[in-house]
Amino acid sequence: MLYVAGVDVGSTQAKAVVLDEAANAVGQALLDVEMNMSTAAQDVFACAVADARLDESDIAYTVATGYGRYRVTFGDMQVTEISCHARGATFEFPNTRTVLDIGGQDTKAIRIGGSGEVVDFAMNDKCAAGTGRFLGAASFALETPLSELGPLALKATAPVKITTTCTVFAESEIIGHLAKGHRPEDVLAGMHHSIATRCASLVRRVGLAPEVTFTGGVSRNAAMVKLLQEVLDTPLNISARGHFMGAIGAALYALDRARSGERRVNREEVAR
Amino acid sequence: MASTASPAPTAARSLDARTAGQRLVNQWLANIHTARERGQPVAYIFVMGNAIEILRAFGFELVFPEINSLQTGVRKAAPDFLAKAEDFGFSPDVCSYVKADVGLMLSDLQHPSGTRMPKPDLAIASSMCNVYIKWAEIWERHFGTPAFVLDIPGKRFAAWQPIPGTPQYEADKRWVQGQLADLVARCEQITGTKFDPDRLAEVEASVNEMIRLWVEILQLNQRRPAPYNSMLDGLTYIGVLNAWRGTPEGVEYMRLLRDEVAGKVARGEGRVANERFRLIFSGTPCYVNLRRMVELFETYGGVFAASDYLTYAAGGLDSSGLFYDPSRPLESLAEVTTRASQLGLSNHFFSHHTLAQQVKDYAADGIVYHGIKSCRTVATSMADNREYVTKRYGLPTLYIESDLIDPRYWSDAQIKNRVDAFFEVLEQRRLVEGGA
Amino acid sequence: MTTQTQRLLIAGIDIGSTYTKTVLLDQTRTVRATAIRRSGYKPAVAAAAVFDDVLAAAGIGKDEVTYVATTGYGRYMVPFRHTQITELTCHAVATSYHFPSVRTILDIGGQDIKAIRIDERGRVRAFRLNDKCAAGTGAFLEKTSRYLGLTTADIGPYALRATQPVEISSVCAVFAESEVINHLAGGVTPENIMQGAIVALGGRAVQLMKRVGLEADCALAGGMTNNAAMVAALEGRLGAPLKLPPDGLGQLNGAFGAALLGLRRVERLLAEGRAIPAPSGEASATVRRWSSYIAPTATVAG
Amino acid sequence: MPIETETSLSDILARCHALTHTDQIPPDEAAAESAIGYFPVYFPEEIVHAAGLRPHALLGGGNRIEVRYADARIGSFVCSICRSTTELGLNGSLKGLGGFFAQPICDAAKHMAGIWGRNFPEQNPQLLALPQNVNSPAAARYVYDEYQRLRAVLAEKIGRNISDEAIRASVRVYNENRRLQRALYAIKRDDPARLSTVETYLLVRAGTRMRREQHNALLRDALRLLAERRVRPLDKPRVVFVGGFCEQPPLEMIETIEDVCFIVDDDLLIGQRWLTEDVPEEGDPVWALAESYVERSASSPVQYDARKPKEDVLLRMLSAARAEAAIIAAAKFCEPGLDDQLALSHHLDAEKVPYLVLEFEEKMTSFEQMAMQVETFAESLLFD
Ligand SMILES: Nc1ncnc2c1ncn2[C@@H]1O[C@H](COP(=O)(O)OP(=O)(O)O)[C@@H](O)[C@H]1O
Ligand SMILES: Nc1ncnc2c1ncn2[C@@H]1O[C@H](COP(=O)(O)OP(=O)(O)O)[C@@H](O)[C@H]1O
Ligand code: SF4
Ligand code: SF4
Ligand code: SF4
Repeated sequence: MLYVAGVDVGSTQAKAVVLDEAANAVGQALLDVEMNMSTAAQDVFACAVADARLDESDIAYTVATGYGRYRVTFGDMQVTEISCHARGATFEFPNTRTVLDIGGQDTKAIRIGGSGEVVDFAMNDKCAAGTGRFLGAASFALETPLSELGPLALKATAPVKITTTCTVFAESEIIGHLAKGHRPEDVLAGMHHSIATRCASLVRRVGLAPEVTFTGGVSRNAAMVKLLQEVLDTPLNISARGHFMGAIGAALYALDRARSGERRVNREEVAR
Repeated sequence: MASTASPAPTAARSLDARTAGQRLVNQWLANIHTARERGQPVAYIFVMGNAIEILRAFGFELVFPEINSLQTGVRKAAPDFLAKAEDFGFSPDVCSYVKADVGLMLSDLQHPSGTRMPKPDLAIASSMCNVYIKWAEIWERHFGTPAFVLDIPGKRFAAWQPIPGTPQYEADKRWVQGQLADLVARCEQITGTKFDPDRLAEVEASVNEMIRLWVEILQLNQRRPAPYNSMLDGLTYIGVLNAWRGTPEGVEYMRLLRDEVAGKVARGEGRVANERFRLIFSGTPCYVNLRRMVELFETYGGVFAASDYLTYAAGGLDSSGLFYDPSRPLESLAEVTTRASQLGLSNHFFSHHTLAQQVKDYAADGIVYHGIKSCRTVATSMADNREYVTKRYGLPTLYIESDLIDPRYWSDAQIKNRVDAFFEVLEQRRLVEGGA
Repeated sequence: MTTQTQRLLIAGIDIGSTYTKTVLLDQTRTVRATAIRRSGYKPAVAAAAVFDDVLAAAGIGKDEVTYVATTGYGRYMVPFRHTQITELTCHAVATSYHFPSVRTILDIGGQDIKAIRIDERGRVRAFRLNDKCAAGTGAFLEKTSRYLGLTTADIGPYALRATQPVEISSVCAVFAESEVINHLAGGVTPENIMQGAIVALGGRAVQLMKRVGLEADCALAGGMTNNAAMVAALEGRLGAPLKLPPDGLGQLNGAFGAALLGLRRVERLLAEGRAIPAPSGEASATVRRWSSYIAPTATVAG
Repeated sequence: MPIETETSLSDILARCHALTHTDQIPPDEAAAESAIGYFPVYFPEEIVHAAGLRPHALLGGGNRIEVRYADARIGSFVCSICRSTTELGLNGSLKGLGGFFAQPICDAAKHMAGIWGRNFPEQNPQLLALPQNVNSPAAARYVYDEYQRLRAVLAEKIGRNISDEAIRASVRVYNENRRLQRALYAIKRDDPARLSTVETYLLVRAGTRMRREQHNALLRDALRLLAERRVRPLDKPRVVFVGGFCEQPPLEMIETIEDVCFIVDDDLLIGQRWLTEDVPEEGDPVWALAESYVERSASSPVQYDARKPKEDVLLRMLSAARAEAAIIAAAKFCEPGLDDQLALSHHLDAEKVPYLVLEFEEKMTSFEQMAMQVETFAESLLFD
């Protein structure tokens, strides 16, 4: 049996997926990127392999992607997140024409052609406004785990207008609004809205075409999904594995290579 | 996949014309350096808008502030100059060419090229970029040299056809000619010499020849593989073309260059060893990271076959087959200047067509847009232009943003990421089209 | 009825974005007591709290305080204030009180940097604030230190141990974080990273000072005065020594200035034989705000 | 009686506010078709007015609209008025505009015409190429030719030509309008407590959303009521405000300044009173307009004029308004504004005139920091 792996070393979280010959996910793992990207990559890869009850030497080919892709010492090939998210999204939702990936530090809008090829893409520039970090700040300020931000925001009745775009200052603006007596859910809804609009304009930059698939860690955030659907005024495909989409795409590229006979170059080195 | 494409050697091949060009540039700088002591009048002038011919006719030494500024970038001295200007109070959002030039003024005009830039006796700002005018106002304040604003109206709307003879064309021509007359008067007063039409005619004849050769050189890059990279070699060529525009030396250089490029074409020599993708570059390059930028593309076998920048830098003459009629020097200068603006430089209504046309002419695979943060002339509607080009013509395009000379705006990781992805796009497209 | 001989106690309260600070001053311009707290969720509460702190420290009651002047971004949030003054004016007055020769003041706060140019009489002549971007504020350092597991107070001493500081190139405070991670991964010592951040911030600050037309002497005010490494970095950049408010008044500089101005006001009132007004806290202008007027027929697009 | 005065005044102002704070082309203007949109600064409205069409000054989206589409079309370092105007186009607010004109005031504005050309060709977007060189003897003739071009374009639109007499009539209407605006500014200057700058601004801006005849009537009413208005004097420093020539500062910003200062003169909507004297009402009216543009016009950072160094203009403004200080504002990313801001502040340094430098964006919504700066400024002027 042939196994391949995709490793997505993001700015905040590292994701890995192991696929079998038939492209079924047999193992996956998610770790926070702490200090060292290379080790994070190693660890998440190991966990995914373990999750698949395999040995690292069983992995025929590994493709690395994400912000830290060049740090994946054991990878056989690097592919950008853009291609990987596109690949993953079209694999899960074949009619995908637009992909929005909101990650921890960058946001990408990808336009996809008739045969699943990337035709255009846009990313946020050198400012972390409107990325997952914005929510990270909220989660810190409100002492609420990331996973509960969305559900809480959905309870909003009178969303607050967030004026700062700066991710760092977002924290204190939230505090300010709370001090003024606004309810946390309303403030959160405001945060989500400001991210949603920023990301929407990124999507429009590549031209919105249905179907739209929303990937990346923030796709796990229900409120963001709802808001984006409103702002873009189109339904979004959401996968339970949305956070892993980059890794899945990478694994699929790995599968291509493996099928075409390529084998990982430095197996024993990694086995060590 | 792109990432496995065997990288092509990126070392720039040296042309013999390069040595010639280098010599000319040095000589030009030397002339500028000594202009004052030789008592030669000095004019500051911008590359867009064609008053150069008159200045040549009056024997001015020409200083191109834009070239000075980009050279601070090329010579990695920009940060100091920019800092000087910002300490002086200029907002970081102001055109970085202006800031670099202000930095130069505040450095006693000591240019990193070793040249001591002379003060201007005359400063001409065409309206091709409105910042030129604000820039000239800065000189006015600093040097006390009154600005001469040359207002060159351009295309008024998409369908506008200002055919010679129509009232509208005549109005614009009359306007430009009137201002050129003012300029001639101003020059006579500054130099104390009478205007000599025959001299202008000579200059125009040389310009005609240079442009004819330049257009040939541009067209030679339509061949596959492209003999040179417009965003590297092309920039050197254009520098010489401007510095020596309207001179026998300039004509000589262009001829040498044309022959060399033609030779490469004949021998099938390409700029990159295995040319895999031909690209059109839109916008101004980032001079601080010029080689790096070109290298990012050439490692994937991508070469810039053409660029609209070369049109701006040639004063728009190449774009429209415009030539002077030396038998009516001043009038035809007015005509050509007006036409160059209408058909080449003030391209707000047709820049997208021009690019699409270049893609056809140069059999290009896509367009790379380089938005210049602090240059509204280049960057304001580039994204809209790109949107149109991608939608209407279905061309693959890449949009990257940095600055002309301000390294703070160059984020290598981000740009590499985009370039990597862009070539993945081009590769995928090939696969889909079953090509290559 | 108040008389010249009456003992005066003036409180200056600086409600900053990060810390709330207060100084209690008497008519001899002697500092009686000071207090600092984090501003936290509710600035108004923090203000009341530091006020109590300072009263307790001075061992006096509320009613013994003659006059309360507030400053800082929360200056309007204090109901028991007599007047409010901006922190720029306060820093100017306080600094020129300590050092009449100072012409340029730098205040690095939690969320903004302010460069102030003043004249010989301590009046603000020009000033510049950094844009709404955390890159180049105290927050930038706090994030970095948080990442290195340091407390704010550690920053200075820690960074002073740096041997070869790294360059932090990111424009964005958030991206700077991943840069920090990479450096750590690359085996760079935290000292060197911290110092790198400080140098980066220092550079931005000096740039701002130059933009108000830097004139000697220069002074540093605000919480950053507690950060020896930053002081050193700034002096290095400026190539000149920085004057720091004496007696640990650095972070209290704004509050001290507010108190000074409050005292001046009281002295004038007394000189003119006028009574000291009641706290004006709630009073606010009643001009019509067309900006908040909702036109019945207005249709908002978007 | 004064109470009634107040109420009727604020009725007028409320009407102005309603007209100017909607982004849709006023619905009552049944035929949007008749609205000829133009981008700042100045536009020869008389010619449009004479054609029976309505000049519609495009002044951006303020801080009310949410930019959804435009960010994807406009460079990241471009001013907000270009962004929001493009947004209003893309989000349909300007649908059916009968024409779109931009002028070469700056590089961003020139591109607006191109953006419109690509996206809304049906609005026949054009550049009205007003000259950057008004010092050439040939200038007036060129402006005249360009105005005649405009006249022809509009004539073609309405299917009949526009008579000299019609234009002369419009010139008369606009001359009165300019006189009335000057009267408003006189009150602001001589008795600032009587008329605030926000009020002046609303009154003037309303003129961009109605026929000039109506606006003249409105201004006459306002002036009458203002004369009766009861005012209590306030002690605030007198300042002039410059930097509002193109992108419009939010009302909140003006209010924030007026909380602590009297703005006794400004360049807000300067295009509305660009011609500083009456336009001759005899002879060729188009020539009269062209010649006035060259010979008797105001000043702004986007018009080079060797006869009017920006520094002198500001100093004259200060002394004419008996102001003790200046607020020199500039819109973020506005190259012309930012360049002049620096030149002016350096000059005022030399002249020892106190000034405050402010950078604004029409879309800004939080004013705490600005309030702090303005208060500090006022404090530095007031206390001794
Ligand atoms: N359980 C969760 N619920 C909602 N959002 C989450 C959750 N986990 C992570 N996120 C969001 O996803 C972001 C990280 O997404 P990711 O795609 O991994 O970014 P990157 O690839 O840049 O590390 C975090 O910043 C956070 O905002
Ligand atoms: N003990 C300390 N050591 C080093 N830095 C400090 C210390 N205390 C405060 N700071 C710095 O000063 C900043 C806050 O200073 P402060 O002037 O009180 O800010 P603000 O007035 O905006 O609340 C913090 O961001 C921190 O970086
Ligand atoms: S504004 Fe905030 S998020 Fe944006 S670059 Fe500055 S620090 Fe980073
Ligand atoms: S704005 Fe652009 S075109 Fe104009 S001077 Fe600056 S760099 Fe050149
Ligand atoms: S605000 Fe400035 S940059 Fe923007 S359009 Fe107006 S003049 Fe041009």
